[in-house]
Amino acid sequence: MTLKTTGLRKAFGGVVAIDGADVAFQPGKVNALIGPNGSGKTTFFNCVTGMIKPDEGSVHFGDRDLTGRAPHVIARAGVGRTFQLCRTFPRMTAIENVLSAVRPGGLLHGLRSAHRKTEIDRAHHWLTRLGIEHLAGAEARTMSWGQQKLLELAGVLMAEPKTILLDEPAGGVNPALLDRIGTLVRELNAEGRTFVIVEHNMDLVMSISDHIVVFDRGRPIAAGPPAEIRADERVLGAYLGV
Amino acid sequence: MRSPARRTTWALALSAGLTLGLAACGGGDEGGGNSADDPIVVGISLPLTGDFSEPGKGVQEGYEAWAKITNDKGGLLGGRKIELKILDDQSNADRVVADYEQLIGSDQVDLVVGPFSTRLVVPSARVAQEYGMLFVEPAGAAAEVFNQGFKNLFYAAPAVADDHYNHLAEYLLAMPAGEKPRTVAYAAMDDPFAQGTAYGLKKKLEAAGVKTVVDEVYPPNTTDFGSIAAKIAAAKPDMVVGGSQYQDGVNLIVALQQLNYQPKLAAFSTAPTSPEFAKAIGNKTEGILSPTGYSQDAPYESNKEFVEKFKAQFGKVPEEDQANGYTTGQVVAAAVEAAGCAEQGDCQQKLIDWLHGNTVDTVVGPLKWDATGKPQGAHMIQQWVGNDIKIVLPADAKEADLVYPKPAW
Amino acid sequence: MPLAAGAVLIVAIAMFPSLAPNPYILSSGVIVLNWAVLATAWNFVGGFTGYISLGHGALAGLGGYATGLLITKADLPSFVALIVAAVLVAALAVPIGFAALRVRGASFVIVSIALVLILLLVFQSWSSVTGGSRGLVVPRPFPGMLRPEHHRVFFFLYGGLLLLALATWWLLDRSRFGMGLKAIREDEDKAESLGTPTFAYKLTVFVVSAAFTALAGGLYALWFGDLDPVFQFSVLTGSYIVLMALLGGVRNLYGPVLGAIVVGVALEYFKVEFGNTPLHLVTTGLLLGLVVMFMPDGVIPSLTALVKRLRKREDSSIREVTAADLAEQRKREREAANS
Amino acid sequence: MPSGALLFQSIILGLLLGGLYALLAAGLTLYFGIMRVVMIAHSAFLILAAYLAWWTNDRLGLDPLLSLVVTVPLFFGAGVLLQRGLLSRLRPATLTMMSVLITFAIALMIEGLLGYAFTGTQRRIQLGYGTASFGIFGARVAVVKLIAFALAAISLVALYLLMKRTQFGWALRATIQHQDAARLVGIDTERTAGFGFGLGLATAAVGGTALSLDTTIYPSLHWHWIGPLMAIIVVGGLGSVPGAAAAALLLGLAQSLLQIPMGATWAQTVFYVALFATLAVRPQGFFGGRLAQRF
Repeated sequence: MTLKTTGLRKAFGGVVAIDGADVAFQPGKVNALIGPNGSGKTTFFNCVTGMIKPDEGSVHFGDRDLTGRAPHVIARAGVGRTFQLCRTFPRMTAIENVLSAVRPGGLLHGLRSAHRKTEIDRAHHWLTRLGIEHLAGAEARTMSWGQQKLLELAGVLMAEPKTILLDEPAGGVNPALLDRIGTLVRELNAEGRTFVIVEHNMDLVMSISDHIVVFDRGRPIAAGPPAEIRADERVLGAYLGV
Repeated sequence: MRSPARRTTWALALSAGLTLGLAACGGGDEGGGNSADDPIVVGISLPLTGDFSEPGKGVQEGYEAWAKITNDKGGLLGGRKIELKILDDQSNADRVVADYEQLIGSDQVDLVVGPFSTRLVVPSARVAQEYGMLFVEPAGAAAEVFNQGFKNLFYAAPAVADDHYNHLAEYLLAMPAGEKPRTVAYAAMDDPFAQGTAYGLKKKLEAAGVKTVVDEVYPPNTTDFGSIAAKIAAAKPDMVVGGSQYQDGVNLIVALQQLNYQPKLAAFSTAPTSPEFAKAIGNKTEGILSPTGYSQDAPYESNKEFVEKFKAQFGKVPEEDQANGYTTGQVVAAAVEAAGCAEQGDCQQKLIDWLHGNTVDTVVGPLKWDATGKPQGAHMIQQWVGNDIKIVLPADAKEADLVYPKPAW
Repeated sequence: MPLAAGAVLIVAIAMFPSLAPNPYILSSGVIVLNWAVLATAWNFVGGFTGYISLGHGALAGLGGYATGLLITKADLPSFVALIVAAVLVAALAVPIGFAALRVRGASFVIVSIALVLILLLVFQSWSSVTGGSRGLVVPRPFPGMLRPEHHRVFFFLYGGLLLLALATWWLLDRSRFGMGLKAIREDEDKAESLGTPTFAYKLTVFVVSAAFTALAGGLYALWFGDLDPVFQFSVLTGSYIVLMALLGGVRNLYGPVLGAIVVGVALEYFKVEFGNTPLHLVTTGLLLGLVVMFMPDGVIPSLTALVKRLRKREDSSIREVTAADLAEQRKREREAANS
Repeated sequence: MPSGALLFQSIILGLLLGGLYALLAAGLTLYFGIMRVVMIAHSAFLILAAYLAWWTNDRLGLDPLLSLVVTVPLFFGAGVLLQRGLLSRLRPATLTMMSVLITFAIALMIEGLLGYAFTGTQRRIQLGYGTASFGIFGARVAVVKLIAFALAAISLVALYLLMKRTQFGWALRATIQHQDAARLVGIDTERTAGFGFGLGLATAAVGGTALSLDTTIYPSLHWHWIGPLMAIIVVGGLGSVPGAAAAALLLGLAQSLLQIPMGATWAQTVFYVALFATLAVRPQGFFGGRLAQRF
């Protein structure tokens, strides 16, 4: 299923953050969204995931119109995301953090115990996969920045999204962890998950992405495989402010 | 999940300890025997702070005067002194119940007498009833006090609220058709007593065909009377009647004066009889009427003694609130002397039975009650003339003639 | 082990009436249990979602008035009226919650305080139905029963209600629904991005909380017998509840109960010892301020933390900042770097 | 149908009241704009100022207006202290909720201390000109009410000039609009925020004195003010001073006019109806505010 936007527009007062963005991400691939600071990448993410309502335009996931829907509806439709500054539930343990992402059914469904074995097993699976299983019983606020980033990703994965939006996965992490995140993304992608990554670290972007969209002043100015983008002068111009 | 478990155990251990602590504390004052030297402890809850603190303190002085005067004469039942135990209920119904609960259940007082204000009388009378105690009260004047089915309650004053203006109603209705006020505005606090006074008069005047042009009821905490006054002034009625306590009456009068409204007659309950009233409205008191159940100059036997000794004790003359408190004491004392006992238990029923069958002489005259505890009488009417408030009705008790129409204020 | 602790609580409730030396102490016990139920009911919203309501006193007052009016105007039997009243208040909580919970934080508190003030006005003004400032007399559920016995019966009724509320809390706490609610408390946006329908969850738990609060208020009406708008719809009730819950600890099943016992007993004790002075307000305010500033998690977690620290010092390096604080800090750093 | 004179009288009363509401709501809006704090204690300070004015008159025999000389600087200092000492120390993540509780606690303490110092008895300033009034097109305007309105109007104009014309005003508005951006252009936002709080509390000092001239006061009176004031700032759009002023005048007028058919108590519900309607229909307020959705 393709995640795409048509004519998306969002202004804050007089400042236009997104200005008629038409973007289509390639399903089954690792997509990257790059652009200079203030080019509207995070606002774009927020519009797509329902955190902010766009002024105009539409967001579709496959055939489904998700424009202006509540974030939880979009999440349940299969679009998961992480946050730029890494948000976990600080006073909940790692395992609880992951368990909260269980897709709840109706309200009655929600009255079931949160500690059913199948769910706990799944949660442990993701903690193990991300290498933080040993911290399962620790509260998130006692964990290091990198561990929290992995925990956040584990939570998103628990909800079994088809497309995952990562907002600066490399922000503030050390080189060793950076490698691990890169590998993880490729592995998870190989299992069939689509990724959309907003990132400033060009090494990471160029090494893991299949398709790159370049944003400038609230709209895409170029799109294509890494090699093509690297050669595009408009991209360079945008970054250098020419 | 080990640590929450420990926390929980902690919490429970602590709470269990506190529960037992609560059970243990306050268990000290068990009632003693009743030998001849033991004082008779009278438990009272009064609003010493809050909405009713002004009259509450007045009633307190009345009770204190009664205790002192009685003790100076040797106490009751051949030498037992009276000891007052007064709690402050903050004009709060929750507190007043807890207070009587404490007085009867924990402090084991021998007698209880009433608090101030009708709102507080009903809940506290119920506590007394459910403990089987006699309950004489100085301030539950509204009709609903007497239809709760209380068998232990007696109101120690000449008349219930609805009858306060009886003499005024008679006087007005007896006037020639041309002079009689034709239109009246009523504004009353949403309080059983205050509203009762105004509506008692309203009922009688309406029955006689006097038109009601404004009828406003405001909650006790109202502070802005501008709009009510505007409505009254715009309707230009011949007469304005305020069912007031104290401050609300003052505020309404000031607001009316700000609008320069000049009625032919203005009657307000309670407020005009307060010693601070004249100053509070800038001495523009001319002609204001007010009912009162008490006069310092009333010719009853015990009144002379009361006024004299009260002056000596407090350095001022007693007002209605003080007299009400004192009257309550007199009623209880009469019952105690007649029944020959004063303690919790069977004695209380003896006291109740005696009061139902007898008349008691007090500073407000002889009092007797019907089965519901309602007294059978009416209030006198006073009017501000010059810089003084004088009794003008009924004719046989008057100190001055009623001035009608009243001079401008 | 909440179950073992629950057993201790049951025993304590069962024993208390026979230990109480006089009816006054028993009546104080009823009052304290009333607070315990109210604080626990409050904690369904406050503890799970982190939304602080100062208006729960109004919901209790509403429960009390609804019970009283159903008995006097609709001639329902006392305890049927109590249940119907709770259902009605729960139904009314839906539109209230709809206005209050759509927006976050400040607006919720504003609405909760406004609820108290508007209900006070309505119940004072609408005197033809509510009795206005004259109050409403609720007929006794057990006519002719003497007062000490009456207290005993209600003590057990309150005890039962408290256990019911605690059991419900415990079940919710273990459910996926409860997990979602706690996620809302920690980070509402994040919870929503993980698929939690936050608004529906908040509204549901608010309704549950309102129902328990109304039951406590209704029981109070039956026990106390006289309702007066000024005291049924008092902001102070709500603030005592918040103080109790925060003091005991909102994240713990028994926190509010503990808080209610401490504050409730203290209130009664100071009243007996020093009478009823406005200094109660000062003390309440001071305590509330201190708890908010220094012990936002309540006494139980603070004590446990202290014990833990004394036990093993090596743990003391644990960071005491939340992810949100970290985020804030990082945001600052980032912006500083960008400038 | 009420008579024209009564209607006109009510409009005058409504405008006089609305002016006071506007001044007080401006203070509340300042706090909210500066750090998203709903200052529950605002009206408690209002009543405190009213008590100080009453005390000045009753105990010292001076004109209550003279109390302003003391209360305005005193309250300004208290506001700075409150912001610097308490509110700025709360964790940013829970600031909104916890600041409500803190200011609520302060309101309780002020109410309790007032009750302790002056008892719960209702008080009223007795002025020589308390019942004086003058006629204007058939309506009567009490002198004291006009003085109160003039105080509020002068303070509002002064506040407006301060915000628009002075350097401090610019800094304050920049801080309100974008704290981080303000910091980047060199504004000491911490200090500005403190002074902003002081300014807000100073409005309570002026308002309290104005209030005391013509109203009975008692310690728990502040609850009857905070409700309408909170409604005003929500309807006006949290954080917008002109919005709050417009909402204040409008709702004050509505209250006064509704008193004719509904009576004093029911008329007060207009504030809460407006509050609930605003939150249910248009949470960002009706006068161009911007923030309610997230706060």
